[in-house]
Amino acid sequence: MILRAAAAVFVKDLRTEWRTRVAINALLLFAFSVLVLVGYAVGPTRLTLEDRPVVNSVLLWIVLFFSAMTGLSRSFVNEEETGTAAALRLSAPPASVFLGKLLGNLALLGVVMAVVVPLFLALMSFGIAAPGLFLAVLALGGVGIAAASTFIAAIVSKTAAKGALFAVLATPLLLPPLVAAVTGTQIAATGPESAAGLDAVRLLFAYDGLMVTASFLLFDAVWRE
Amino acid sequence: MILRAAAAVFVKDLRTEWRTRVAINALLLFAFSVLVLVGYAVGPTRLTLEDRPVVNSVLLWIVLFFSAMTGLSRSFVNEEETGTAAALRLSAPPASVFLGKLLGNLALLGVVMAVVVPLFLALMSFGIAAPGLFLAVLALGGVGIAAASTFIAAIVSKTAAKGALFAVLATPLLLPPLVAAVTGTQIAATGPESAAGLDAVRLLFAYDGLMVTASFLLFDAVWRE
Amino acid sequence: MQVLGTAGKVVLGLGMAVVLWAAFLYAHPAESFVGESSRIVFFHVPTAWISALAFLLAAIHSGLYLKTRKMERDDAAAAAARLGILFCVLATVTGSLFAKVMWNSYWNWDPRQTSIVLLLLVYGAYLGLRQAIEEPERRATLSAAYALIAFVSVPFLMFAVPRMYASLHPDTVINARGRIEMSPDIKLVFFSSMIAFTALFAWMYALDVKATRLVRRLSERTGGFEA
Amino acid sequence: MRLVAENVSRSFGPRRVFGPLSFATEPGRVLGVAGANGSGKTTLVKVLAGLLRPSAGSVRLEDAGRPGSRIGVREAAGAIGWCAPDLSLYGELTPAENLEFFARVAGRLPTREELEERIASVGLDPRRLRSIRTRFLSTGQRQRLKLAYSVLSSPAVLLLDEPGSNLDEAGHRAVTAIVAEQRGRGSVVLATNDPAELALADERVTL
Amino acid sequence: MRLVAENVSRSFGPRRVFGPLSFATEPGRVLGVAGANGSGKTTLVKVLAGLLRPSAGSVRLEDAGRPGSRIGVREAAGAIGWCAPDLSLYGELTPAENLEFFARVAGRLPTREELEERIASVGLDPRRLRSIRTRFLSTGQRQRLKLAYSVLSSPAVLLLDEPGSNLDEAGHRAVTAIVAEQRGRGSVVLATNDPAELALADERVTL
Ligand code: HEM
Ligand SMILES: Nc1ncnc2c1ncn2[C@@H]1O[C@H](COP(=O)(O)OP(=O)(O)OP(=O)(O)O)[C@@H](O)[C@H]1O
Ligand SMILES: Nc1ncnc2c1ncn2[C@@H]1O[C@H](COP(=O)(O)OP(=O)(O)OP(=O)(O)O)[C@@H](O)[C@H]1O
Ligand SMILES: [Mg+2]
Ligand SMILES: [Mg+2]
Repeated sequence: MILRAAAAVFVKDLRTEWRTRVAINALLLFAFSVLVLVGYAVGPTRLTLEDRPVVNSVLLWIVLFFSAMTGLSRSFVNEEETGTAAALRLSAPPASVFLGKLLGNLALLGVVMAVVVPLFLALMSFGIAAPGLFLAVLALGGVGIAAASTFIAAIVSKTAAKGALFAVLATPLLLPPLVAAVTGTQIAATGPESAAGLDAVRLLFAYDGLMVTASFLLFDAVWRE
Repeated sequence: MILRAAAAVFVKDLRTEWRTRVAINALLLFAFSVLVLVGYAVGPTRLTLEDRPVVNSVLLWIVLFFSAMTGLSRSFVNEEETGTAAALRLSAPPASVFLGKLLGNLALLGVVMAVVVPLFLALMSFGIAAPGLFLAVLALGGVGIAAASTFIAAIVSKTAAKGALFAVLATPLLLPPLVAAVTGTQIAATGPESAAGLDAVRLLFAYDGLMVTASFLLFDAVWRE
Repeated sequence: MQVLGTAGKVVLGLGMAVVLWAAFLYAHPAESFVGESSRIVFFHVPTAWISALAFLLAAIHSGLYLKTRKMERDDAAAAAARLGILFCVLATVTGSLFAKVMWNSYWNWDPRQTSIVLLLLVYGAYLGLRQAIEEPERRATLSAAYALIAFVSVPFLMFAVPRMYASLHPDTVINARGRIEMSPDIKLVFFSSMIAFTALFAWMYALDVKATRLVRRLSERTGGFEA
Repeated sequence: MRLVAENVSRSFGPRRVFGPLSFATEPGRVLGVAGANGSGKTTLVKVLAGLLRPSAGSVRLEDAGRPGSRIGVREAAGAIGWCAPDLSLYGELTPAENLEFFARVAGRLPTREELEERIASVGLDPRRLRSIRTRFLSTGQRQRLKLAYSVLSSPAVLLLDEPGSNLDEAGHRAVTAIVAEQRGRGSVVLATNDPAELALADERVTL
Repeated sequence: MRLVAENVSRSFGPRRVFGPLSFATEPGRVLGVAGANGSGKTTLVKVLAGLLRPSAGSVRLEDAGRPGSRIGVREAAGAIGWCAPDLSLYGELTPAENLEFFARVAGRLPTREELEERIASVGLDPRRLRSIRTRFLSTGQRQRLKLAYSVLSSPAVLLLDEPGSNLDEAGHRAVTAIVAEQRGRGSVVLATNDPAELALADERVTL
């Protein structure tokens, strides 16, 4: 029942997104523009060979992080701003709201990654030595970012007036997975799977598990407020 | 009279922003996270000496650019979303609306720069050899970004997609000043003021002049729509 | 009403055929180029020139739309931007092939390559904007304003920014020395090709404007931006 | 079910808006809430709906058969229907999609006929509105849709805050019909500035 | 000044909402706009305000002394006052700050007394609302503030779309007073669902 309701929330958000025509092509164009900007300024040939994996990994996650920041808070903030949150609160079980929004954010981030990552690799001639590790880092990093931003978005939407709180809350929450993901990506780019790479994956995994569980449990209190 | 009305718009936006602190917090949060991420992953010592000015200049402007993308569309989009645009349209001369919003965006970007730039220079041990050139590039780059973003925000606020479209429309337009600013920053970092540095300043100046004039002239049509 | 009569079509077709023949079989390969690769100039440059022409047309019609508020102007601007993108892609592809032969890589972030991609992005964004607005008058006004502001930044993308980085790309027609070196036969084919492609573009453009207008009239009649 | 308020009051900062008040709704009866603009009607209704915490006192649902049983209003999704100026439906969905969504998250799967019947029951034409998004509806049409939403889950308690605002005569009749229907199912709290609407009430709380 | 509409109509997509209509307002007179929910009253008023383009026909302001003179409504900022459900003031500003802002952008510098007088004229208590943000006002208080905004620039033409919605009795009297005051200054267009309000009109357009 919770799952069905979560699916309804997910479908509703998808539909709204589709109707306002934000849609895929805007996202595509945007990702592409940013990559061209980065490529233009850094270019694959303008750096010494040894620095490339470091710089490229950071740039990749900055782009992903930026997309997350712009897109992922919208769905909750929108419910509050347009005043639909009250109706949702009266009608839907809180767990289903959280799951639905998390699903939506995962889908959004998934699409962004599916577009940005291959383009980035191709345009920057960024070679990956350990694709398995790279994919694991992407997936786990994505889940972590999505879970944390969903929860933070729920809090922000309530404290629109006291946004300062949000800044303080969000920064430490999002940094661990980002740093781990960047490290993991650097390792994946340079060498075969190694102990350090596994460490990054393990860290991300632990973070994801904790974050999803904690935010699921805490969501009720935030949402009902 | 136009100037007085523009000042009123500016003060109103400032007051609203002060009471909610949404835009400034989002901006600072984002800038701060990226700085920490970059500092951690790239660090001042992880790059070879020759790459540092290139990479640091690019990273600095990427942070500023993304901050602009997050914050600068808010003021117009908000007027449309909360439904206050109609009253503003009936009461205020269009030119004053544009000037007021441009001023607001300049102030916002100025605050972000005032926070991000010193932090970035300190965190990355990024030395600047020609501070005069550097400040000129920052100021002119900021004006160019603010002018183009203000105008694009006005366009985007009239569409259903808003946020997503903003980044798509603004990115290609912002590339010329960004590229010039990155180049200028690199020159300022490495050597004393040179002909190439002046070229960058001149280009930025020309872009700013054209962009401010053109958007001022075209604004009427967009705002009345 | 027909855009181009039968005679016109025959002339255009024959002209294109002659240019094709001359490009591959009449002109000699230019010196300083690898192998036969210089022949691609006969297609590469006209497509680049036409995309610039198309974007200029888009800007002009956009300005006229804002002045006259005639929807026909909007149709013309949209058609010009679409065709501009098409020819811009062709210039990029031919340039890319050229680059593979001359510089040994399809894509190497040469400033010339990047700036043309940026042009593609600007006008891609223009089409994206059009698609995002349902109401015709609003779409026309906003996209005209964007086209004009974008056109302000185009000279920077085309001329100023590429100069900030060293480029391998040959100088353009508008260069410091006035004229570049071309042997007479190449010159003849080159300019014939320019004329033929421009005529081709003029025909395509007229067709596209007409089609756009018809589609708009049709949608005005059946409506349909409610849902 | 009865909605029971005990010594409920609400303040914003130092300013007390209303209370302390004690009352209970009875199945089949309409409790009117009256008072001038700014007297606290909307605030009271929100407290009753569980959307706003009372500053003091408590609100609970009580099973009619078992006096003394208590269900917190915040936990009683589905038992309470709410229509108020602060209520917004999804602007990008059509009227039918809105109703369908709210039915689904509450665990039901309405058929198309059911949805169209609901829409027709508040005097909207379901066929003409089939493809129009809710944000394009007129104020009065939107108000009618909100009324349809409020009774969607056949609530035990229906909270109506200015249900007749921006409605034409047919719209006012639809409100009367909804109130009459709800009498057969549970209770109504009716906060309004309109004397004609207030006449529907059996009891009255004046703020 | 007279507001002259000539063969005005408006469609959304294929659906014509109203028109073609021709009429003019006369100084000192009230033109009522009647019609059921969804009949196009709000759309008509927006077209008259220059906020929405007519699909056909034209709307212009005509100097009363010089018949035939034409000023496009879109260029006539200040000559038109508008109060409608779609109008929003700034939620983060106080009522006085809102009025002050709109006076300033129109080129005037009101004193504090003037502002408080305006606020009091629609039955709000300026002292009690001095530090409260507009988004915390009750629906009816907000509606009153919107009425105060609409006559802020002493407009030649006042467009009122459902001015009485969510108002209590004192509020309705304030609307009547505003209409009476405007008669001495120019003309009124009054679109409403409320028969009592419609009775204020001298002429009537029914959609
Ligand atoms: C993807 C790669 C390329 C792109 C996007 C590109 C783009 C362009 C553009 C836009 C022009 C017109 C410039 C103007 O007149 O302002 C042009 C002209 C030209 N290009 Fe390229 N180009 C590419 C690669 C190349 C390569 C590899 C060569 C040969 C080495 C080449 C040779 C030329 C020549 C000879 C002209 C004519 C110059 C003139 O105007 O006289 N291009 N190209
Ligand atoms: N942007 C739009 N797109 C499509 N249809 C619209 C749009 N705006 C309004 N409509 C339709 O136009 C009709 C008239 O709406 P309008 O708001 O003018 O009615 P009204 O007479 O003011 O009604 P009410 O008494 O409910 O306020 C409605 O059926 C509405 O669905
Ligand atoms: N969040 C809030 N913060 C501060 N004051 C508030 C808040 N919400 C409401 N108020 C104040 O509480 C009072 C009561 O508001 P409420 O909306 O309940 O009135 P109401 O009786 O519904 O009036 P109306 O008839 O105009 O709808 C108002 O004076 C309002 O200013
Ligand atoms: Mg109320
Ligand atoms: Mg209306």
